[in-house]
Amino acid sequence: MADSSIAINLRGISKSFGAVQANKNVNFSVPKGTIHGIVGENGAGKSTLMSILYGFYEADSGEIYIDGKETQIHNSTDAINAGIGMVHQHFMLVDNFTALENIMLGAESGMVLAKSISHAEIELEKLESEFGLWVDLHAQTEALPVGQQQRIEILKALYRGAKILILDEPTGVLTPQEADQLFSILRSLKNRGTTVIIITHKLREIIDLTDNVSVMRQGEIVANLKTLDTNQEELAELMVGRKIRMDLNKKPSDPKEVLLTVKDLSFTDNQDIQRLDSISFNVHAGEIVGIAGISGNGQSELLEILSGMRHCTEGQIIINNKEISPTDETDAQKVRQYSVGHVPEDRLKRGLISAFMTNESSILGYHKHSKFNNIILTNPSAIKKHCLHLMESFDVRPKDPSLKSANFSGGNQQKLILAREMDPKPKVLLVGQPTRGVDIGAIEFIHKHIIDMRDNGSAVLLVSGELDELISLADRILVMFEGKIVGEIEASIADEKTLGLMMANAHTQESTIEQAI
Amino acid sequence: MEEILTITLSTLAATIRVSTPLILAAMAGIFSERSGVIDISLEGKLLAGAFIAASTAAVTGSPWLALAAAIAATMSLSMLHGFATITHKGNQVVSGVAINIIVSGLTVVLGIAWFHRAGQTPALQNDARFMPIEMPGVELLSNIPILGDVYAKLISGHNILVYMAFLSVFVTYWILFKTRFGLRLRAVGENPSAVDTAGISVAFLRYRAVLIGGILTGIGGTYISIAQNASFIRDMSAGQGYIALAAMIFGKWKPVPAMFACFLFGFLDAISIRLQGVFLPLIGEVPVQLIQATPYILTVVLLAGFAGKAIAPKAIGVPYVKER
Amino acid sequence: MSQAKKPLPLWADIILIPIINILMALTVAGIIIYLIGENPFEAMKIMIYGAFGYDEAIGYTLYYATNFIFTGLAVAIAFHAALFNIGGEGQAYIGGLGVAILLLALDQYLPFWVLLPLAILASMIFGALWAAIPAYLQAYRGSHIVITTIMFNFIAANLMVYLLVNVFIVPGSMIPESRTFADNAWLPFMHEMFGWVGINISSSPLNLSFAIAIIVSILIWIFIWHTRWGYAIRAVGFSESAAHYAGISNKKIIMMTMLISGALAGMTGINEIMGVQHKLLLDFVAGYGFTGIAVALMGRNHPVGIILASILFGALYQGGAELTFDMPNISREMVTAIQGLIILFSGALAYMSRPWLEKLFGLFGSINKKIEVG
Amino acid sequence: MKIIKLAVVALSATVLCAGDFKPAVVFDMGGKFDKSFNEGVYSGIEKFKKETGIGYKSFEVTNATQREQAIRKMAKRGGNPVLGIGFAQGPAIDKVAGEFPKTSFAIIDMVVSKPNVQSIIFKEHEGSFLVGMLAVMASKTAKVGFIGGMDIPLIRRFACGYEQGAKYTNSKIEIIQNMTGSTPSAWSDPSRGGELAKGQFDRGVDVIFAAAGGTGIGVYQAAKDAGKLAIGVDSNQNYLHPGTMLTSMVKRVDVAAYDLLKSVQTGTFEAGIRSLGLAEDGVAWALDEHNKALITDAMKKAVDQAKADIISGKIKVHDYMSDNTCKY
Repeated sequence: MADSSIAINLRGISKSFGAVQANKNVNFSVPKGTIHGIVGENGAGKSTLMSILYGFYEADSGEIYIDGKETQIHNSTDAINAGIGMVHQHFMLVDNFTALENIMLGAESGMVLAKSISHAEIELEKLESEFGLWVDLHAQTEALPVGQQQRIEILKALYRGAKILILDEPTGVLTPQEADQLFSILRSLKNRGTTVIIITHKLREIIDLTDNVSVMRQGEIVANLKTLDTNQEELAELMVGRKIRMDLNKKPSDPKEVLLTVKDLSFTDNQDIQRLDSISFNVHAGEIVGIAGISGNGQSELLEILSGMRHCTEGQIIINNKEISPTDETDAQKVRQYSVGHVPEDRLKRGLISAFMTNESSILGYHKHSKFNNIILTNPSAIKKHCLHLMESFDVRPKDPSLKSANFSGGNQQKLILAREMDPKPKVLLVGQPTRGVDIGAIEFIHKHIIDMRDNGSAVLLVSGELDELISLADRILVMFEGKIVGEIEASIADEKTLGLMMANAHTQESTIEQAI
Repeated sequence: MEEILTITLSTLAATIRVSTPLILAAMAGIFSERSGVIDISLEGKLLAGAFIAASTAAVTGSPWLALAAAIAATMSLSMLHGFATITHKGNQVVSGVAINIIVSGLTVVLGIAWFHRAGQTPALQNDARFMPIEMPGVELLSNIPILGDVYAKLISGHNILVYMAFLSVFVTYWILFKTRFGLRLRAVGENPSAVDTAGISVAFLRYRAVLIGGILTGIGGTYISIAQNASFIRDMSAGQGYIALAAMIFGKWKPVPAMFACFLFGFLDAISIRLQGVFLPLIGEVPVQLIQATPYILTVVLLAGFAGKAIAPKAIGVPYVKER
Repeated sequence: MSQAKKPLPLWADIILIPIINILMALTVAGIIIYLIGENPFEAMKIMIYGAFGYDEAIGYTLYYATNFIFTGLAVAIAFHAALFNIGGEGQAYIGGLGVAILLLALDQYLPFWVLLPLAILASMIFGALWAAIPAYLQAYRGSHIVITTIMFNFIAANLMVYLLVNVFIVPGSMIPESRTFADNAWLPFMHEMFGWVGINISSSPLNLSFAIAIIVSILIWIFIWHTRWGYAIRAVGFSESAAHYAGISNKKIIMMTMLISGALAGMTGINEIMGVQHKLLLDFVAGYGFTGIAVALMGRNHPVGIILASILFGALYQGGAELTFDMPNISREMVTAIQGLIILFSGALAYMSRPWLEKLFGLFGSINKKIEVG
Repeated sequence: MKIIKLAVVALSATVLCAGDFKPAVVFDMGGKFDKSFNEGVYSGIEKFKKETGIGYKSFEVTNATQREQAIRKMAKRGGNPVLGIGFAQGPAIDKVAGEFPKTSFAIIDMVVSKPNVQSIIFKEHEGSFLVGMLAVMASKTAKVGFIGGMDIPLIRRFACGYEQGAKYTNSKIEIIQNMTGSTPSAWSDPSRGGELAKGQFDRGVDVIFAAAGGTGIGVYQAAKDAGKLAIGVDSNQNYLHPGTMLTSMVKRVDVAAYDLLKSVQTGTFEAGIRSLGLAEDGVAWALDEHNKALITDAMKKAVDQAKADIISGKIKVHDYMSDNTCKY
């Protein structure tokens, strides 16, 4: 089995976290000097698998062969020694270090820094020019744009002599131009013999870049394919496990009166970075307006401002004929009183409180409502009744209001949040990433309910990173770039390619996406 | 003129004496907190060090053995703190508070059991203590006005632990900013994941940082009981660990500024001794309590951001758990 | 395939683990006592008798417990909002100052039943005010509340010394203490109240404030778990970002929680100043604020747990004082050390026993399953 | 025979009383090994124990509430007499003495007016006068120092007597006075004591009288380190640093405690105030082998003369506590 032309061979890798089995008996191999893609939905186990390969987690069982040799990887040191480098989805950088210090960290050449620094400078000079990975080595890391930070991560791996480079969702924060640059770097790495593994859920990237591709679903590898032999449709089906019907049997929209108006909305955060730049749009009753954009272009801030979680710097928001800003000191509770529902982007951090019993989570944001309170005390039976009602109407399982919120699956948590926010029949519904990390069955269910809201006369604003979701759910799509709305397109005529181009705002310079979250 | 010089010099010399344990403890705090571990237990470690040093000196008569024993004791406390907060990911503040309380009780309990003197240790002879060292050339320089006095009273005439405290500041600076260990230490206090993925053990790094803190507080405790004084008295650290913590924050987690903060606080203490009952023009009698509270008030003011922002290491206080 | 870990049953989590933690602390304490050359079991017996053996002892135990209930609740409510109020010591001190100022000013003019609510209010207001500054700095300036409350303990100590030495001291007195309040400003002692209904019990410092402490505990329980404000506090405590999403202002919650926390700590002044000492004096808080941390940790931040933990600590204090009568080798500081050990084991090392308990339960679980299958 | 029998009965009656005799001592915060006040009492009752073989119960107070608790507990457990050390126990003795009218109580350094309480107070100003004289005679710089514990009338009384004695010897003498602090911790803060002493030495002082409990240890240590002189207080502290300790202003608390126990044992206990000065040998200056070398004959002679004059009333030493001023 000592086939040294195979850089990586994983056999029977399994890993579980508590009751969740993240990887089930995973087998695949990557030939040397190739680019290997791993695709799969959120929660399919891609990141866990790569973290095992990198020694961040230890597998419960299974073997890892590197260059044909069985290798024990208990921690990152083992992985680094085996020639593996990894660029994590969230960069592993020390913000207040210089780029150079970050690269050196853990790979210093001696006890005293001065020597290490001069050594590293020479080495990095070489690497930079060899691969076109230019980075200002003496700049403070946090001051650098994300694209540059990513390069630091790649340099970190190369500086440690990585022969195998793993990248976890590297393009999520990049513009297509930046992504293209990254890809050309990866190709030149490949040409010099480096093996590259790239995790992504963007099928186009797989087709463009990789030699081979593995598809993961629910912790298992469901297919290992040559990229040339496959196409996006097939991959998508493999990912999801069945033919996907993009068609939701959606009736054409019937927009009525304007329920949400946003006028010249601007927002500058406390680091003096302009996140939103005079945004204006309307959402009508009976209409779903989608917001597309590469993450970090102001979509999150827009949702937070509309829902009252943040204050805008300038501009006007009119919800259901009531102006709520900018002078009005408002908060999320007040905005809810204007008949606004808000499904937050981050379910676990925001949508509910994992440590709460579910009946408590089921009134989050509505806890002051007179329905749930007597004069001083809360009304536990009313709360429980409400929770059961929500669970009933959205088929949340198990139907146990006293169970801790954390003990529900992602899909059921999301259903509970949707139920909570939709139940008061809000005039305006703000929805962020409704299906992120949610299993397929729940996705359809959720989509159906969002459309029902529209059909019942609500104005829905949908922010999603999944372009197919936007195209299938929304009636109109607004595209955001650098805090501005740079385009609008009818969903019926939109496709991923056009949207992708609009999101990249193709005619602008790449370097301007700075400080994206 | 003569008298003003004398009083100034004596106040400054007192400042140095009073600042010494603060400096040692503040450096200990810097190591620990730069690695991301909050160390409220500086106070307890100073006290434990003081007790063990005085006890050992009383039994063996050797100040050096006393120093070694004190360091061993404070390092064990550091291990305990590490065991609770690094291995078991317990709350760092709670662990620190617990150590402080345990030590303040146990030193008295053991003191009574060992020496039957209500928690005090027997008074030490001079050869069991660290005594002031006369630097060479005091005689020679004594004829030079001012400079001679400054040399004799400020620079010379302290015990060796005082000089060790000053040395510790520069060693801390050098380790923190000029060595590989320091680079990693600072990194683990900012972003432990970055350190972990770089193939360095977060736990081992933090343990080492906390243990260095143990060494330094051991020296500080030894100073309090067998150099500054000649026996252990219950609760003799008297809040100096907390003042050191305040000084460390005041110095923004940097060795040299922290040292100056210790000087400032030490000076305030020295001056409060001398200002007692003195009427100042315009102000009248300054309440000693106000001067004594000044370090705490200054720290609060600084923390409130009214005197430049003190930015703590980012990962401070958070046990490192691999995210899932 | 690794076996998925099962969560512990609830009873193990809220009863078994705390008991194991206390036992570990007591074991370590026992070893220390043994090392000093005394018999730990004998010591235990003396302590238990000294704390519960006769009515005066129980009085003292409950008197100490009263203080711990107040400071324990203060720490606990802050914990619920994920705040660590380490400043109970200072807040209790200043709360006592509030009581004393009020009583010194009005004891000549007002009857007891008017003074009592006013004094309670004064203790709460003063305690709350002392917590307000660290709270404000945490909420609006991001200063670390642990550090600021520690600093405020020291500032309070210095302030009180200044006031007692320069303002409240009785001229010509040796002791920095205020004058003693008039009788009508004294809380009735428990032995007096029992005396009114004809029951004779020994005199002890136990007074009406114990009843006040129990009532306050119930009110706090209701407040935390059965009002919308308690809901908001817990929401912030568990997840600041979710609370923010829900429209709960983190800043307001910090302020509200810390004010309540300070007020609770301040009420210690009712027991000590109005109930026992009847004058303002130095250091009457005597570490009760710090003990509150141990009490809250051990009582799992729940009023019932806090009352039980307070009684345990009251017993430790009283039994410990008793111990020093009979075992001169053991000093009262042993109790301090035990207190520290309890904070260590039920706070910082709270879950040390958890992994092997889980294994143990897993074992039992699998045995049960096998039996079922069989 | 009958008469003898009666006598035996009468005797046994006193013996029975003596059977009730269970001395109990409550030390204050400084603890019984404070090298000073509490320790003086300790050595007095230890001496009594050695001589009579009668043991005693003792307790060291560590917080304010415990004073009353400890005294009551002692009384309850049959302690008789119950001796409280230090003025801070005054209120507690006052209260508990009322509850146990049959028990004899005593307090040192404070007056408690109860029919079963003996208040033992000392004329510290008289002793301080003498050591003030000695200080001036030993001083080469004509500057002497005083370091007190807490700034309270009792300590002012020491200071005032000391000042008067110093001026009596040399009216131009300069006296520098410091108080350690204003809280009870001022009695046990040797670091601060040492710093205060160093501060005084820097200002030219070469003899310091410390009336500061455990804090004094730091003062004496500093004097020794600086090669200056110091005067001890309460107990005879000359032995601490021979050659440094000029003398000690001894308060014979040991004798007072011993006498008290003796008086209760023999049934001669009397309530009321016992005021002990030079005449009663309640206060004195210590001369022993440790400080012989420091005291010249001239010094001894002058001090002995002054002592006689004070006892005879020729010299009036002002008691600060009589009017809270130091005018003499």
